[in-house]
Amino acid sequence: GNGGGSSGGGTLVGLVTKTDTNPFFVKMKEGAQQAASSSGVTVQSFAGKQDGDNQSQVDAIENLIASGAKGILITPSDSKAIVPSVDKARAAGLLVIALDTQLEPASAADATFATDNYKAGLLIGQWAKSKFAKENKQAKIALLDLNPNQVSVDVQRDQGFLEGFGVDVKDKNRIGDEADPRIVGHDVTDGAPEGGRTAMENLLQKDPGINLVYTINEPAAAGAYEALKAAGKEKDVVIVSVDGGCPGVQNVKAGVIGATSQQYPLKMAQLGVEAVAKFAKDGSKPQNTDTGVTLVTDQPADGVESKDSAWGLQNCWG
Amino acid sequence: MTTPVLQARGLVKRYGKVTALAGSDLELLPGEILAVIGDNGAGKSSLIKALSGAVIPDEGEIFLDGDPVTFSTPIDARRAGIETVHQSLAVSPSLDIAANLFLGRERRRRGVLGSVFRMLDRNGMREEARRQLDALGIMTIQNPGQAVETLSGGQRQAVAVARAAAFGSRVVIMDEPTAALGVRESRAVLDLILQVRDRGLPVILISHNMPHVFEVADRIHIQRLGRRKAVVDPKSVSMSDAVAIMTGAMEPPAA
Amino acid sequence: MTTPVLQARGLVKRYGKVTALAGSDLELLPGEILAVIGDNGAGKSSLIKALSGAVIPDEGEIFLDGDPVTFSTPIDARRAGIETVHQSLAVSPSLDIAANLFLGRERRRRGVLGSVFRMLDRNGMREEARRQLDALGIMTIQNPGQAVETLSGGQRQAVAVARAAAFGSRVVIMDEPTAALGVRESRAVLDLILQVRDRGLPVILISHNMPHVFEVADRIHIQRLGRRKAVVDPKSVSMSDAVAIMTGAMEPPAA
Amino acid sequence: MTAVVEERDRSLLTRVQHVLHAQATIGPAVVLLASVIVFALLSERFLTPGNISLILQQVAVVGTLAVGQTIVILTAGIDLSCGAIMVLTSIVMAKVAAETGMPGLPALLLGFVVGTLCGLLNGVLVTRLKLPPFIVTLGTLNVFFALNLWYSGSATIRGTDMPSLLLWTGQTLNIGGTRITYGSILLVLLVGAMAFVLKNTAWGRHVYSTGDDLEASRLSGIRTARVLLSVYATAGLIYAVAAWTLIGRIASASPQAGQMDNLDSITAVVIGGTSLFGGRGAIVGSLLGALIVGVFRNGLALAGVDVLWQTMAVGVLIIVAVSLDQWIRKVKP
Amino acid sequence: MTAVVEERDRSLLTRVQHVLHAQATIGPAVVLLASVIVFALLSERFLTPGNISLILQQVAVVGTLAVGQTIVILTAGIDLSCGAIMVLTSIVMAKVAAETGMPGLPALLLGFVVGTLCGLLNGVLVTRLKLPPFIVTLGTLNVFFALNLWYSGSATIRGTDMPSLLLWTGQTLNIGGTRITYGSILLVLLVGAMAFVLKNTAWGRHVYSTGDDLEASRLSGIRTARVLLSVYATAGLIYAVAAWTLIGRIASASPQAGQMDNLDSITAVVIGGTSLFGGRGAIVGSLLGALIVGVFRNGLALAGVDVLWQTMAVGVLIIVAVSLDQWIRKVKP
Ligand SMILES: Nc1ncnc2c1ncn2[C@@H]1O[C@H](COP(=O)(O)OP(=O)(O)OP(=O)(O)O)[C@@H](O)[C@H]1O
Ligand SMILES: Nc1ncnc2c1ncn2[C@@H]1O[C@H](COP(=O)(O)OP(=O)(O)OP(=O)(O)O)[C@@H](O)[C@H]1O
Ligand SMILES: [Mg+2]
Ligand SMILES: [Mg+2]
Repeated sequence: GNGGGSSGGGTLVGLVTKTDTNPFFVKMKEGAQQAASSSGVTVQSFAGKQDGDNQSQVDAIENLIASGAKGILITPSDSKAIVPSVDKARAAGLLVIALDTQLEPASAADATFATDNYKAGLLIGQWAKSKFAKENKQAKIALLDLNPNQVSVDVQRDQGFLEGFGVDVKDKNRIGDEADPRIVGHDVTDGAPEGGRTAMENLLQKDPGINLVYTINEPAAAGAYEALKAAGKEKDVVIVSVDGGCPGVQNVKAGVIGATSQQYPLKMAQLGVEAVAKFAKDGSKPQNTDTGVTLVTDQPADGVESKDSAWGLQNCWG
Repeated sequence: MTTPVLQARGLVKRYGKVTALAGSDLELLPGEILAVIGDNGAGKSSLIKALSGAVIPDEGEIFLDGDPVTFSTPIDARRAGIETVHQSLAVSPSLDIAANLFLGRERRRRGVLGSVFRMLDRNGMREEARRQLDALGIMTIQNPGQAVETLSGGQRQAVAVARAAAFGSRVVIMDEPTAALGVRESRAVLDLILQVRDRGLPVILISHNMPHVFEVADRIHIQRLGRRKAVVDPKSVSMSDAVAIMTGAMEPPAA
Repeated sequence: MTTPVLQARGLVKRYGKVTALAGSDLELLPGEILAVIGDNGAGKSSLIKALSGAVIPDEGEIFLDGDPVTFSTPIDARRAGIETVHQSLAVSPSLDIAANLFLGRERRRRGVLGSVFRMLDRNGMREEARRQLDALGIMTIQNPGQAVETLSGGQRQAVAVARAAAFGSRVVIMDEPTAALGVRESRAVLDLILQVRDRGLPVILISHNMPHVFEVADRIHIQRLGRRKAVVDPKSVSMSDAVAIMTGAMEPPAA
Repeated sequence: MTAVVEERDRSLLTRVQHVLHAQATIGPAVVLLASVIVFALLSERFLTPGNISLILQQVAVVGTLAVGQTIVILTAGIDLSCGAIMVLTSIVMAKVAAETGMPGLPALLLGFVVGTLCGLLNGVLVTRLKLPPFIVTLGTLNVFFALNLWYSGSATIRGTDMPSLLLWTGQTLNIGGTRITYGSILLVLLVGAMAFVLKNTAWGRHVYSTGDDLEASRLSGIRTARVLLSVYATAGLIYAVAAWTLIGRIASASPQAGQMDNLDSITAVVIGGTSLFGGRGAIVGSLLGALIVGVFRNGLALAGVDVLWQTMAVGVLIIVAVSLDQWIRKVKP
Repeated sequence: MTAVVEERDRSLLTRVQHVLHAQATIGPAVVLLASVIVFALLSERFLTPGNISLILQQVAVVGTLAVGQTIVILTAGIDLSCGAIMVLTSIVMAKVAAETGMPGLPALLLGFVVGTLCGLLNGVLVTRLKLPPFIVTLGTLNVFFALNLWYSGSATIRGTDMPSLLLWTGQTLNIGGTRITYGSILLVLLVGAMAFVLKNTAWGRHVYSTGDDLEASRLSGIRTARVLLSVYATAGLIYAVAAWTLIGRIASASPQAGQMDNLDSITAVVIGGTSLFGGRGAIVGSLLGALIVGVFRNGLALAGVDVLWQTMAVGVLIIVAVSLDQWIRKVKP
């Protein structure tokens, strides 16, 4: 072994995430680090500079191959465009596991440890549908997406939510082509609170009657809530989100978010690191694993399985 | 009457509220040195800028050998054989002296290197530059490969003057070419102006230096408040009278 | 012997391979006009830049009233009462004339507006600027609120000269102050220089214009190849001899 | 015939141009007015007091950054690190208060100090190493951003964990039925104060002069290095104020915020008519510039335009607004 | 005593400075060499032929963009839209081929035409509207990016759906046991050709002269508008070549790619010693600049340094490299 990175037990595991600012990926990194010390391997992490930064991920994979890594865990920024690089890594004898987001095709990775983002959207959509049906309210929906680029997570969560709510989404791979009159509009948030707030404000101006807000993640939801609060509408509007981070679940508990689909980045990363450690020892390859998604809400709805925020807080990731 | 080589009639140029040229005329006769004198701001530079295509006048006409012409860029004027030394010098500081001399009319190498690869004939241009500078007597410049930004103000002016003298084929215009020059360098420029005239080329010389003007000029154009106030003969008008006309203290003699 | 107001001994300034000053001396006596003449590139500007804190010499000493001083910024020299008109003019194009005159020594309003809110006394400065320009006889400048970038080269030079004349308290240095000026404006500057001297302030004047130099100078410092070649008395040396010494054609007379 | 009409048209245009030119920041003001009118016609919701207040809130952060960015650009500089400084200071303020229980005021002041120091670092690098500001801030952008991630551990700090002073900028004041946030008011005050200082103090003149011609200013006896240092440090302080406004706006401090704000603040400044070459421009223009972009985003969203075309519209807007401003300025005598 | 020693030290340093200054691009070359040595000491994997070839591949895209960026910066411009042009052209090449079955060569040429047209648009706006290039390309950046998203429908096009010519740049050539991609070779050829043109043709001189002093060049009889147009159009063409390299490198065409490449290419150019004020610099320097950043990222990764600190290191690197380069240039007579 040489250098600081590859000293721990000789087995190097690479973790390549989309960004290093989103807390979701930061937690993933922490999970990998924890698992590394218990499995006796070393983890080196890389990230793109922003959502969609495919080139940095390509560079990272190559550098990991050059560093003699045994395996790579990757959350692809562009799940199609990264495939050739993944092929190269596998050809060089590395184990490649897709975390959180599938590759296209999924078979390009040795295994996928992921949540079904579509399902995450579907759950909050179903929950909202059931809630609105029970209260016999007509929904007016605002969708706060990630960015104009239509990246896969963004599309899957958004379209999952709409299908769960019973909206005809037309092209399932496209945000915003729906014709349903209940939809007030889409806007983008960059997955951050400031963007969430601005987008919410603008959509509220467009139609003050909005009563259901889908958000790409919980930071965006927090921003949207501030906009609603400023407009005095926080009591009348239901926000749903995806992620299940601790601040997000606390917001569920506080009534800011109605329901969120919790995902498990720590678990994905831990399983991933362990799988690579095992592969390094005996060459066995792991199976695809759905690390699961759980609907977290304090207002359970009929026909949609969910856990409450107390459970959510025990299982949240940061 | 001989046709003027270069003639301007009723040139007007306004900059916002300032009128730099208020209907100015000019005539440059074949083979003469025409000095243009005037107070600061009288519109001398604006006048020759219009003649050299550097600005487009708002009104008025320009004639070359009697034919009306319009110069919309400095290149047009240059094509017509008019070379100008501007007051602001117009040199490229980071390029070397030779490159500046040949700027915009670079020479290419002979053969395929030049025609296909469009390679410059660096050495040829350097040697030619050396010759031009020597002719001007600019001894302090040692190396035509030196960047112009490393030259003193006077040295830069010498480069600009050398360029105009070398390439002018019909008219040479110099806007205060000796302003920053030393005594010896000024002498060299005046000699050069006379040489150019002797080559048959007419010269327009703008200068605030009356002894210089009276020494070389064949006729003196006096510019005042954006107009041609008078044209006088240096042999029949005294220096102080010319200055008096220029400053408005005296009316020009009836021509 | 009287102590020189400003004295330089053995100043050396190198720019890379170029030696602009090769051990230059200078003495400015109380109440005199000292002209500095020399070829282009002789190191005149470099010499006065060192005296005005604009460049820091590599070697050599500067004395003010006999005491050694070091100027590391132009402000140091200004504090010591030395005002300079640089060849490059050093004006701020986008600011107006009044602002340029008072640049770096703005006047504040009286009372709290000035002391607490640090408000400038715009009107006061404008009026004072008007007075200074009138004193110089720069008639073509109509409005001290005009931006300097809209002035002609000569008008700009007038602004820089007015500034130095107005604020110099010990020494006024002018590097080619009349280079771009018209006849009348040059006259005004020369008169101003004489006025400044009559106020008791010594002046260093760099100029290539020998008639001007011989008209106003009390002594002439001849700079050659980065060194002081001689100091001559304009009353006892002819113009052509001075030029001959300057260009190296003649040895200076034994002082 | 046509020629005559054209001539008359042109002179009318020229007259309009002259009238517009009478005031300095009239260019951006005209663009703002025109876009307000267009959007008001497109949607009746646009010109409601609530929506106006909203736009003010939405531009508060970028507008505040633009104030600092303007003084930097006036010195012929540029600050690519403004967003990174803002995020770093917001995290410092919030995290120190949330973790050590420091009260609001010292936490806020600490943030101001950090912002000023970051700006000062930029200034020192610009003046001592004599590097172009673009390069310095391109470098420190990365440094501040890394520090931010390291110090925050990429974790968001929730508003509920902070002292209320840090969130004050998000509170609203009722002015004649319209609710304005203190953050927006802070921005207006800041613009007013900076406009006063630039116009009426020696320091303001020296800022313009330094940007106009550095060497000439130095020779004129201006301590240009000191002016530059003070400009970058002041800009850093203003970014820290922007951090305060940001915390109030999102009721939390997020290490992800502000990454796009560098270019956004520069966009506001250039649309506002300040020259990237330094020495020319005004703070009020930058506020108008920020408002123009805010009005566009809000108005296009109200009109139901897809985000994709919003991106494109902002691109076109930049070019059109600056062209118009330059056309108006051309009258300059 | 100490004073004497100091004197001697200083003169040694000065002598080093003089030696370094003899060659124009020696500054970046020294930085590159130093970083290679340091990283080779830190990790024995660093100096293997495989890793060297890797770094070459990794800098191929940014390096190619930097060639176009350099000629723009030499004219005192800047191109913020280079990444957007590259992505747009890569999508056009790939999508046209994949969807209409157009063969590789015409698809590639179509991409080249699109890139050239995008560059030409920048050039037209810069020369006709007389807007600062920063503003023009800030605007067109948004426009091109929106067009890219619209045309691609945000969908990635797989390499398997493309003609092999588009992927050719990702193929490798075995040179003495080291496998070099054609993309890297293309970059080296491009750098050589452009360096030749800049140094040895009239056009090259006019590019330098225009960047040096636009008005002086115009008065000297250079058609500066035409020079600028040709520079922006050529840069657009070079970005299209970068698009080709990009497709080969990731074996697909992704509408998400290239968003950070604007600043990365500018970083390479400035580290390479080209002045942002125009008129001074060299293409080879930009290649070295791109390599320096590539070596740093790769070397730090091999040394196991966390991305966070890689970000910071790149920030510090920019400042240090440019300072060093300026120090070396100071000798200039
Ligand atoms: N580009 C410009 N913009 C605005 N005003 C200008 C411009 N160029 C010249 N002027 C104005 O036009 C008038 C005439 O200027 P011009 O330069 O032609 O004078 P000049 O006779 O050459 O003076 P000098 O002897 O000082 O060079 C001046 O008042 C000047 O301020
Ligand atoms: N900043 C500089 N960098 C490099 N060389 C310089 C610099 N300033 C002056 N020089 C060189 O130093 C020498 C002396 O220049 P200086 O400007 O002092 O001459 P001068 O006597 O004022 O000439 P002029 O009469 O033309 O103004 C010249 O050869 C010049 O090229
Ligand atoms: Mg003139
Ligand atoms: Mg001089």
